[in-house]
Amino acid sequence: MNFSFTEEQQMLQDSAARFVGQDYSFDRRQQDVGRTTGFDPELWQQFADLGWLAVPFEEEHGGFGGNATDLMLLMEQMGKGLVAAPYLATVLLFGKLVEAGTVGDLRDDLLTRVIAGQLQGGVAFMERQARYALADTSTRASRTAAGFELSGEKTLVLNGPVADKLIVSARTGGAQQDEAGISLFLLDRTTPGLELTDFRLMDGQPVANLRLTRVQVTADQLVGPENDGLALLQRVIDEALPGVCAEALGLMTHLTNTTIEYTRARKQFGVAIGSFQVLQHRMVDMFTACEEIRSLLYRAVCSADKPGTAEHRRNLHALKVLTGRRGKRVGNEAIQLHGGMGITDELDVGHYVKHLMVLNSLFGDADYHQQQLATLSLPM
Amino acid sequence: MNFSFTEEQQMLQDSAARFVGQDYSFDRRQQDVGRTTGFDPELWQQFADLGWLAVPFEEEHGGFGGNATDLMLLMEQMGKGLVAAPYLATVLLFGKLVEAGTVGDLRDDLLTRVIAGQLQGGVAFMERQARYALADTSTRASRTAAGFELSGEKTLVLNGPVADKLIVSARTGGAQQDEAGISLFLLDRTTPGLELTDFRLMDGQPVANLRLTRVQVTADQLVGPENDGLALLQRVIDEALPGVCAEALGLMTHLTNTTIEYTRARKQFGVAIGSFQVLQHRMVDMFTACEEIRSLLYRAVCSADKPGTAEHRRNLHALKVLTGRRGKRVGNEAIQLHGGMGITDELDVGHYVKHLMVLNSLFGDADYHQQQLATLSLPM
Amino acid sequence: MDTTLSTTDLEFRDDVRAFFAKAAPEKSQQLINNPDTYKQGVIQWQKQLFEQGWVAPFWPREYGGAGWTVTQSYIYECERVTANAPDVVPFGLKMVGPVIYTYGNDEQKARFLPGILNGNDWWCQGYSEPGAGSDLAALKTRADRDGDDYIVNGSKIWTTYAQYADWIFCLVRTDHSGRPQQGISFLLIDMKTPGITVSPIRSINGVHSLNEVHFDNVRVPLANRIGEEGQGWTYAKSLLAHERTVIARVADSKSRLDRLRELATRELQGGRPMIEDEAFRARFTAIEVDLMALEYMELRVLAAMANNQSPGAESSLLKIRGTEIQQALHELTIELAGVYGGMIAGDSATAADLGHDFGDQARKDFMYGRASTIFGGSNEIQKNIIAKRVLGL
Amino acid sequence: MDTTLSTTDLEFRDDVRAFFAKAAPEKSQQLINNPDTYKQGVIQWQKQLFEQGWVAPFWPREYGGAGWTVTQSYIYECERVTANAPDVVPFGLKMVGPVIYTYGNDEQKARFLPGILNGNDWWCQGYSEPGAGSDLAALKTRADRDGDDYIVNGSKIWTTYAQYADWIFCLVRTDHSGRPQQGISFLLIDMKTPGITVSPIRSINGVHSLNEVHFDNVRVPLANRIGEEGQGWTYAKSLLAHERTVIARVADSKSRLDRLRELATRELQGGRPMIEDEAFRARFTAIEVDLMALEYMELRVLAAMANNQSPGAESSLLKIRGTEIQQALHELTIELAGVYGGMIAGDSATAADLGHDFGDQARKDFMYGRASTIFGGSNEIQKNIIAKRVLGL
Repeated sequence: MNFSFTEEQQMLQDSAARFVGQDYSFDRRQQDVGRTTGFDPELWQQFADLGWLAVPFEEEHGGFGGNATDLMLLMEQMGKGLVAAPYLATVLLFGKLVEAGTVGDLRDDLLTRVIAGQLQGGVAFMERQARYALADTSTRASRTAAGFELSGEKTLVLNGPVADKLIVSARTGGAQQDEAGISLFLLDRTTPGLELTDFRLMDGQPVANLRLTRVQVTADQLVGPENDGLALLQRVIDEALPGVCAEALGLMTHLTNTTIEYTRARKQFGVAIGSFQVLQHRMVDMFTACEEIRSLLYRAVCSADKPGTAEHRRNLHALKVLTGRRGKRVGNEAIQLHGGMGITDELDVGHYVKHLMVLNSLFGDADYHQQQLATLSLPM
Repeated sequence: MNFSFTEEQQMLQDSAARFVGQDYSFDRRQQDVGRTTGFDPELWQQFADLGWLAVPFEEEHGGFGGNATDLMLLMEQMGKGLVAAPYLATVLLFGKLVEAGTVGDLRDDLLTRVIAGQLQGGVAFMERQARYALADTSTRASRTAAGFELSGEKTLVLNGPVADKLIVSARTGGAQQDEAGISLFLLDRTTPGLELTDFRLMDGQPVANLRLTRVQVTADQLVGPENDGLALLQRVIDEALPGVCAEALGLMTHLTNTTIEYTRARKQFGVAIGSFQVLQHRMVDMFTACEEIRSLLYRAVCSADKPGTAEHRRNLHALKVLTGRRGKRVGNEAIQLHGGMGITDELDVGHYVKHLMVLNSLFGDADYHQQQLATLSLPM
Repeated sequence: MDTTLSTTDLEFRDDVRAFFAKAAPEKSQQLINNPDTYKQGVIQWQKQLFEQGWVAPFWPREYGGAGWTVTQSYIYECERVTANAPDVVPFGLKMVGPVIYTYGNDEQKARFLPGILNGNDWWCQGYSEPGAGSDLAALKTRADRDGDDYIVNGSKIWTTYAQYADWIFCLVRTDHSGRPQQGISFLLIDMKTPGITVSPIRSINGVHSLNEVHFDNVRVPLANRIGEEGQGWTYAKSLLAHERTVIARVADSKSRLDRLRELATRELQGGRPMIEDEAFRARFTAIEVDLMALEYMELRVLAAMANNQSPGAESSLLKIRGTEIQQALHELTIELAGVYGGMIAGDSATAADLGHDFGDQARKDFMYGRASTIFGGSNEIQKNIIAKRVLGL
Repeated sequence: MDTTLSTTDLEFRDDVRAFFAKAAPEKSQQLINNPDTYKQGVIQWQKQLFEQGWVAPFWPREYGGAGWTVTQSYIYECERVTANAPDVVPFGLKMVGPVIYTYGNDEQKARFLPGILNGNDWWCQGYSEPGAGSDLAALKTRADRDGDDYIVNGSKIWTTYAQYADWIFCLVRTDHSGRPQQGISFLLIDMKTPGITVSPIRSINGVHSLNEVHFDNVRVPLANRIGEEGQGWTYAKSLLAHERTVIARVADSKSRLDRLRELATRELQGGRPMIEDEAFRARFTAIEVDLMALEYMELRVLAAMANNQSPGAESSLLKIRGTEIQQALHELTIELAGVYGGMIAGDSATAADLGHDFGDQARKDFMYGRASTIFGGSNEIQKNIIAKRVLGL
């Protein structure tokens, strides 16, 4: 039983904390997210130089060989600073899919460029009608002489408007809801027949809907085994989840701290509003929520060396459930306790809340994961 | 739109309030419920003399001809005083089933005695495996030359240990879960083959389990139509529900008021604990809960002239859901805010809570009724 | 105890339906939905109501009220929501109007009430101040006498639609001695008076509806003061209870609940409509039950008001539960939209083009809806009020 | 960061399992379940643990501790619950014992520690007083010097199992000047001393475990005072954090959750087991998630304590969440039992005779469980502590 960090992990955490605390003001974040890209390319280069883009990749692939703990430490700081950067899309989803699903020169080339900060990626796995059901895939990839022809629509591709390369899930077999029969394909954003519609999520990050009209791909654009892409996708999402929740924890921690500070300073009826017992107890609940999420995060990180086991899956579901539930409450309370100021665009509170809400909706919300947990915990 | 009471209703409420406020102390209640019968027969006689036992019966049957409003007013006061009396079992369930399901001399005789306070009744509709599913009936009534032969077990018969007459539901047809095929039979408690096991619920009220071993009944012991007893039973329960919830509201109101009084008097850290904002807001929630229940009660009473309609059923389900949910919270808070005193047997608080919990479990708890409501509100 | 509609009521309902059928409120509603044509839509609809004589049903008949019973008001509100007709903007008709006809002098009534009724004057409310929030009595905006005028200096905040307003009704401090609640006066100020500037506040839903209003040596005639000097707090307080009753918005929430049900029949997950999802069903019915209770809680308060009982602290209950239910509805709607609940439909593409027709609106509603538990006296303040005035704590 | 068990840990787990297999704790547990043989069962089990050297694992080795690591304690606790083995009664081993070996003198250690360990002395806790409740510092029981003795007068309340106790450890006021926290001393009092009377308090679950203890001129030697006169509050406080850690009862709640799952597979409704009921599933998994978080919250606190960091205010978190989860489990269990959740299995019939084998126990647990958020410093007090000490409010 050991919840301490190695010296290297401590250093990673410190460097991320230093960056967030010293170099990354809220004003800068707002400026960055306001760019067409949704982030500052120079900042991305700085992340590459700091080695952060290498964290989750194997050393043999030029990575840092980091584990779930490393990722947790880095992502929590990203959350604290509300950092606008496509780390989830390019590194955790696209990069990790490339690492797990491609081989040889292709893999080496792509990963080298991802780690160097020279390639942006995106993964198109959502569809309009699917909501959170990952298997629900209607985009079709039909066999052709040269490979496959893809037609259909994908939605809400994180980093989509910026991604140079996209990995797209499409059905090579099976019915629309089947787990089997899904394959992943690597596409260039300039592929003929691929049409993107850009828009933004409320936290400012750019996303894209994809329309694929008879897009021609060759067999070597397959990522992972044909028909078994879902398992690969699920594995990569599972690996990303603790990172996503660590980022959410960072957001929640900031919201809690800033609320405590605000209520200590803000006077009403002649006293600091932080002296009102009702508000105190509610801030205790916010603090408790952060401690609970941290506990479940440690729990999931500790079982991350047993991927795909029922134990680890339970831990991931529980983490996502509670992060969703408590995150919602912490966000709402942060706004409420800031009073009128809480609903202004000027203060950082609303922006933290919006990013938190987006994170909590990704990969299934609390209700969804609770039902998934129930299938494991309460077999019928 | 009219939420006022007639002069007669006002008088009924006043007389009940006077009785509870002046003649019925908590000590007396404890004494009464401690008797073998679970109530004081003299008190029952007094209720008869006051005309309360006649309230829900038609005037042509010797009753008061009261409607849902009358019942609500009476039952709320019963709740406020935590009155120990088998009003639900003998009057609202047994009496009303007799009124609706029997005819002629039998009905006149039974109702006269119920109204005069000279007959105690009970209705055996629950079975061990059924939980809240009213249709789930395994007790069988097989046709014989002379009528029927009943075998099986019924549980948790309110007032069972005291009831002179029992109405028992048994299956004359259909499968165990079918709504059709259930019939009701009127039995004497001394019927051969009928065996009772007495015990108590936590609020002190006596109940009985029944074992029926080849109990012989004649066709004229049928209450209501053969095979269609469930509809009759459901109708009588529906009529009783607002009364049950009004009693629960009376209990909740007392718990709220006594908690407010206690926290005003009780000093800690040098001040009345009622001055702590956290406790104040929680008592506001208790008060709000009572107002919400009263609102749903009025709603259900206002639609009681449309029995069996979707509108009225929705109102009943909603009432039972919220009474269950808020009742639980009010009960728990009343204990919590009384501190150590709240968990002593000496104070009335725990006894109000226990009766409230029993009421909320009768005829389906909050979860059950919410699911029933969902089938009406969200047709699939 | 009954809620059966009388023949008169049923006739009234037919009248209301006929009016809505003729008035085509959806046209105004469309204008209102677009920030650029919002004001135009509001005024257009108000003028239609005014012509019908229904713009201020609660006002006394002598000032233009309709003399409706509680039941009729309830019927109107239900039909209004069913017809997707706009509600009137409350600042003139529900807030300052009643203060003027109750506490104003004849000249003030003659001068201000017509413009409130016919929609020519747009009003806004100047209560909250930077740094005062729900602690209204701590207000600092001062009005110092100078001959027949006051000179007003200070700032008001969270002023909804001040950018459209012709007039603002303000609480100002005319005396600095005594308890904070004393020495406050109620002034009506022409927004065109020199020295007034309006700064927009952008909300977290991206919309500009709130403002800060600054007063720099603004000259206001004494004749624009309502009632006695120093009694403004009393006038404002009598108004707040009504405001809170308005805030419960039962009919609107009922309509949202219906809409939510409909959305859930067509929003799918894994091939099944979300209306079959048990978590959704549980959350939906929990809100439904709360709303069913709130509806009758409101009717009970309205019935009491019809019997000339003051809504008093009960209105705080309506405000608390009403806003909590609104937020629960916003929350369930945005979560039904899944990741689309976070989408922003920008200028280039409409929501439908992006494949989702309610995510963007759900987000806006959710975000702006956070304000409902904060403004109008935060829900925490409402609970303090109930604890003190109703429970005697 | 890992929770993988080392070879040593796995060997330890085998040892624990072997011990439980041999010690047959279920025999003691049966005695404990019956109020008439409760004390006998507790002592019997404690003596077995004592002989094994595991009765006070957290104590320093020199006083009889086992020197377990945090992981080992966690393993033991998991195995204990799996084996349905009783927990030790905390008053001697977890409460007064650590105070005596930390603050007591050598004579006191020699005199009291053996009896605590081997189970010969039953201790009870004299902190709360009628009228003081969670406000411990307001205590009024006084100890006045008389030669080499104190004369103790006053009353203690909510004293668990005082009816069985040989000794009571008490906070008493030895000085009435100064702040309330000052002038309090920590006394060990023989329950056989003349002037002590114990009055039972019947709880709402119908069981007698609580008492009021009255002191009428009770003579206590100065030698029975722990540490300095007037420093009792300091000693007691250092203890409270540990007590709160104990109160989280994670392993016990895990076992209850497992039991609840099993009950739900055989409790039917309309022919279907309740484990298929969606409302049950939602409530069950909500508790499960909370408990999964609590478990690691506790492990984090224990790990910090193993690194010689004080549990401090974090222990308040464990107390709050632990007791809330316990109550949620009680609530779901009693509600699973339906109307049977309200049943009392009297003397004449056992629960099973009445057709239901967990309703009666569910009721008792629910009722007595209400105390967990009240005693040990109410949860409201815990939140005050966190607000002040952790959040700096």
